[in-house]
Amino acid sequence: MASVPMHQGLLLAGILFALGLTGLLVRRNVVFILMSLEIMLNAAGLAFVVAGSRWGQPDGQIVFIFILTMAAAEVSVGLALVLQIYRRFKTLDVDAASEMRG
Amino acid sequence: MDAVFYIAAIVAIVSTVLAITRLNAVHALLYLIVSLLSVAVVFYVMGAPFVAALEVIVYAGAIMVLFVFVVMMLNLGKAATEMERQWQKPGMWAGPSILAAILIGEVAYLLSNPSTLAFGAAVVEPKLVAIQLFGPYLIGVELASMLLLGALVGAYHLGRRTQGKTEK
Amino acid sequence: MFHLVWLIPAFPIASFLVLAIFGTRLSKKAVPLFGVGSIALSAVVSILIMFRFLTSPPPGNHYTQILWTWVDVGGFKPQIAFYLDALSVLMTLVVTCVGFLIHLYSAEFMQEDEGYSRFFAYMNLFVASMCTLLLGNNLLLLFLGWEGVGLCSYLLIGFWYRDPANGLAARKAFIVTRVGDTAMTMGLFLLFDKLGTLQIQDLMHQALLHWAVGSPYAVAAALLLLGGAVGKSAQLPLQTWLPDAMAGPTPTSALIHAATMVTAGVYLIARTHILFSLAPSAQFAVAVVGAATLILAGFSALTQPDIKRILAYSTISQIGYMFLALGVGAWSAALFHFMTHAFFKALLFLGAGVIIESLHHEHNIFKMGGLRKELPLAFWTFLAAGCSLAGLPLITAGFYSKGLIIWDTWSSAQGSHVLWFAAVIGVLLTSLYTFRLIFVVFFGEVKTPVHKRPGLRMMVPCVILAVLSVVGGFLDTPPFLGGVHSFTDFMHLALPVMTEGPAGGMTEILSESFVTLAFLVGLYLAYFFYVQKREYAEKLTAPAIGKALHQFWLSDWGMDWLYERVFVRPIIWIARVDKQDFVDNIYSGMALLTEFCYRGVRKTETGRIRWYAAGIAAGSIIFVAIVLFL
Amino acid sequence: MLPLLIVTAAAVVVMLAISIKRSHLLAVWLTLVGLAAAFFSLWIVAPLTPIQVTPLLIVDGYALFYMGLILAATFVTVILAYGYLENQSGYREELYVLILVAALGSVVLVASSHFVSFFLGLEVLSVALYAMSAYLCARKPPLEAGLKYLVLAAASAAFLLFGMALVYAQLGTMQFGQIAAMLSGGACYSKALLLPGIALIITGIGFKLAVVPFHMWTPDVYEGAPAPVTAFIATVSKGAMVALLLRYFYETGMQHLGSVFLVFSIIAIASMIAGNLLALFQNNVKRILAYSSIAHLGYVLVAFLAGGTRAAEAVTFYLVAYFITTLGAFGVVSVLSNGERDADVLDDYRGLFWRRPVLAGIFTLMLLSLAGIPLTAGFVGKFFLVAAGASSALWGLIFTLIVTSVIGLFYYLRILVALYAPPAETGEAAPAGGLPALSRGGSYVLAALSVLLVWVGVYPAPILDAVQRAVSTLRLF
Repeated sequence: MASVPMHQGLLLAGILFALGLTGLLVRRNVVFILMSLEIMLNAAGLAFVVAGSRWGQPDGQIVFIFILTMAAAEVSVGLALVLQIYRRFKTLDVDAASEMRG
Repeated sequence: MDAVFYIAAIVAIVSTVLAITRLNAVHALLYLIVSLLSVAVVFYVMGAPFVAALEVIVYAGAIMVLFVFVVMMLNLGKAATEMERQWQKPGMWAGPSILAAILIGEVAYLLSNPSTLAFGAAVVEPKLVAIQLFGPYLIGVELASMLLLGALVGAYHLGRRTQGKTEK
Repeated sequence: MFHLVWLIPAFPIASFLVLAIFGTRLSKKAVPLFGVGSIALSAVVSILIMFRFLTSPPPGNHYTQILWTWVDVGGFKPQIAFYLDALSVLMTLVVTCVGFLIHLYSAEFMQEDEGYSRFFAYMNLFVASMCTLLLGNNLLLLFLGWEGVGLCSYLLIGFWYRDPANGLAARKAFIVTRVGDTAMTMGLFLLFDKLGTLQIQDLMHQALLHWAVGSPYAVAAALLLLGGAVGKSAQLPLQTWLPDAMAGPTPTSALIHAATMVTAGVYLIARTHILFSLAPSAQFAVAVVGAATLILAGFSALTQPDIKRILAYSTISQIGYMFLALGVGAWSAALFHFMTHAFFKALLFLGAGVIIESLHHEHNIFKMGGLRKELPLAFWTFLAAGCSLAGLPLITAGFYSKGLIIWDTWSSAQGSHVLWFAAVIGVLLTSLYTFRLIFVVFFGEVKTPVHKRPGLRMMVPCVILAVLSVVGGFLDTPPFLGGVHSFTDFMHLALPVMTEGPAGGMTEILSESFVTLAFLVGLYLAYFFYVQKREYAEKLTAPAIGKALHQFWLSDWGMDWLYERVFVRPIIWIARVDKQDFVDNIYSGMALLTEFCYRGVRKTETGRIRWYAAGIAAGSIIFVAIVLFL
Repeated sequence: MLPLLIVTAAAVVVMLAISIKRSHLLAVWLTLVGLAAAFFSLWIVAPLTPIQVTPLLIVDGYALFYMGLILAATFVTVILAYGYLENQSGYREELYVLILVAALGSVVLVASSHFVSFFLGLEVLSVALYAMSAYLCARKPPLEAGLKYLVLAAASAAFLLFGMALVYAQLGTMQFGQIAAMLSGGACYSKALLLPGIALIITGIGFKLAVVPFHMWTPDVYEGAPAPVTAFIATVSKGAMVALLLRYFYETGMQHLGSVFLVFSIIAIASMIAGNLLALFQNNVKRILAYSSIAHLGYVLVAFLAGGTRAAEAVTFYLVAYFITTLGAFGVVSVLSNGERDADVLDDYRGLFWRRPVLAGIFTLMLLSLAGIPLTAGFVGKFFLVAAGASSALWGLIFTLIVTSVIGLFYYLRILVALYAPPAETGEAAPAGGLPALSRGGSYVLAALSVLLVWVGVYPAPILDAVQRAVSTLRLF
């Protein structure tokens, strides 16, 4: 039913991935950083679904499910950490969490 | 159907751009949800209805709600937006944007390869996915459960408000 | 039985570990239990092995115990393996037995010292290293033991580390022997490079196959090994560290700097005797070094006032005899002298320790006197050892071993009359300085009162060693005195028989008579100057020339002075002049560059997550670009 | 499969035990028993190997060897953690659940033969590690470490996944064996997607291995995380990743692709140089060890690039030595740490010899081994690395290895000098009897590790045999 070449799907994934990466590199707010990570993971999942669709296999979708699980796990730990950090550092600025260096 | 794909793709890209540039966290989250929904549409177009549904339910539903929840808890209001405005100087976008541009360029380059890769294009039914998932990938499912267990314990430990100072 | 050989180093090593880790927590009683007990066990094992070796020798008269291969990479596969033959069995036996006696002695001698357990830990490590040196079947293991004993020697000389002078002496010993070790390492590399193995027996076999007599490689390798031996055995020109090494506790001097470690050089040359026989010029160098050392050290010993330094020079001189014997190919004679020397020299040091202890740590012999009546047992044992050292004819071990060397020096095909003459002069000197020491210390009037008498644990080893110093010689006697050859026969299981040369008008009995004569002359001179006419001795040093000579000998022929001028000062001078050196700039430049790079790369560790993520992203993108476009 | 099941069961049991009754000791014992049982089950499983368990996992001799290594290292970590946490306030028991989960992830990694098990194993390990690094969340450094680790690990996981997706898009399979078959099958596969995919996978692997340029998190996380957790990150997570790297690349033969080889060479050289340079004037012992671990992984890559059985043996042996040494070094840091902060500043070690001679001796041993001084395990390991590199004539890499090792000596000696420096004559010089007792378990473990270190250094044959047998089951491309 679809006749979109795989290129287009992968290109979309790539663009989303790059956008997520940009967000990760630019934003200072921890919540935004976590969101950017979600975008990147979602893009990777999209790439898998595209690839699986190319081969007509369910494997790509299965990997997507696992990525979904993993994203959920990351986010839950990440957000718990954000709460803790907000309590200790009184800010959400990641650059505040750079006491260790050198 | 092609048109649906392209529209969904453009919506996804635009809403993602907006998501990462918004200053207000809740606005950003809403854009992100839009982005995820359009990706779900893309999934559907590519013959993966099952994950399209999952994308909507789990990603756009559960995970984003978790975000909203935390944002609410932290009570990021106007002050935070103001703070974001100070943090976000236009110059900061330059470097990362270049990196991202190179990355997109690379993706585009490698996809411009003449060996055309067409979709197999058959719809992969949820039933098939399920059979595979609980067949060869059974161990994967179990591992995913351990992954969630680890996350659960970790989040529980880290999220605890008072570190048991009374202990011992 | 032979497979127990690994226990010989294993016992002391185990005890070392126990003492090193739990030493401070062990009671004063438990420390010697480990320290002495482990050596006793080693001694028992080596006695058993010796016994077995005599009663039912292994096939081919040697036995190899391969414990394991250390690493095996591209032909380089040093093994942890022990090799038993007459040579290593004998030396191990002497080292463990004499070592045991000295440990027993130390148990009392060091009792009051705060570093009691530390002392035994070092001593045990030393015995373990020494046994590894002796038993190792390849040069790498031998070198490990070699460095191990060097390390222990360093630690023990500087044992009382709070006195900076001791630390200096330790450092001197370490650095001077290191000069020799460097030569030896080069020798090892040369051998491995040319012959492709480090296993000693293989190596000797390969050398015989590939190298003709006098081949330059053989000479070079032999000379480099000789360099190592000279350093370790304190022979000319690297002897200067040994007298200073007397800064260590007296049992250390007895064990390391008299009986065992300093003979490692002798062992090394005997072990690689095939190499030396392929390099006659190197072997001749051994003989010359030995002869020159024994004379020079004899003169130096004459003038020393410090009892331990006298003994130190005497040790240098006696090892000179061993080198002389090795140099003329009298392999078994060298080993015979090694054994008797281990007995009487260890005893002399132990006796000296008794004297020093009982006189409030007095080292100067001219402040001693009349101890014959005060410390009778010490006197008699010391006398026995002294006579053995000087070579009192017929009854002492020293007479037989030294006489054998001197006769072999004449009769060997590689010997020469000049060397023989030097050796006889050496006897005279030995006799003179030995009896000078005995007369001054034990006769005359009492100068310092005795405040403490040694206990049983100190005197028993002395008595046993005294007996050995006397009867040890009867293992091998000249034909006119019974003609026993048991020692020589035993050594010939491992070492070749000496090739006899033309006797040239000399007979063994005549040679022995000369030795006797030299001994008597020395004895008489000592008696004359130090008992009858004390004032003459002082008069001798009164005139300018006498004084200068005295000073010259006292300072070890000005060796230290010479080295100071020839090596140390010029090097310091060059170093100072060279501060702005061009080459130096390269090194300091490299250091600066490194530091600069450090500052540079350190800047990358900003602590910022976003920067780190950028690093990951950039790296990833660059790598993608590389695989895409390259 | 049995070891995996036991570890999983142990994690669940410990969690249930915690929910019923909180007891530190009980949790530790349950964890240790679980790990020991899993360890010994390796022998039960051994006769059945090699066995492919679904497409995801392959349990062969190689996997079993690394499982043993990981379980043993985890065992040591748990004992260290017990002594360490006894001094801490707050809940302690959850850490053991996390450790078990992380161990499970590592064990899956070494047995993985499929992208899915690769990535799931990695994530199980990572998610547990985030929480472990930030475990002492009452202090700031652990939180910072946890956040850094989480963000960067998740980002690199995204790279890894994207790379996997590209490889999958190209080849249509995610199983290593089939990838190998396809690669050897024909040149008709255009490498357009494959190569960038591999490059992105290298990013993911490189992050876990902490090699340049994916290394920058290492010192911060090492410094911030509690010392036993650092020991775990430095050994188990890296070891599992190296095992996977060897299997994945050797079985598919990907490292022979010219540009991939180039990428790894760059990584190796940069890691050796940067790791050693960064450690030079560092004053924090944990950071020094972090930088030195970067360099050590660079050394490992040298042998990895050499390829072949010999190289796999060298790498595996080196890892054994590295595990012993690193656990020992962090063990010392761990037993010296108190309830307020970790003993990680160089000044904490100044004159340690005069206060705790045995501990200083052990630390000395570990440092000498890291520096590769003969008669320690580290020397033999490095010897094999160089030999493997030399057999493939990788002279440039070997040259870098040797030069940077010399630079490395400098900072190891700096710590040694501090250890033996005369005790500071400050006012607080009254430690007579005032020294807190060291944790007993920790001391025993350290003693055992030092014995092992010298034993492997002097008598490497048994370990080498085991390594050779393990590696022989690896199906080389």
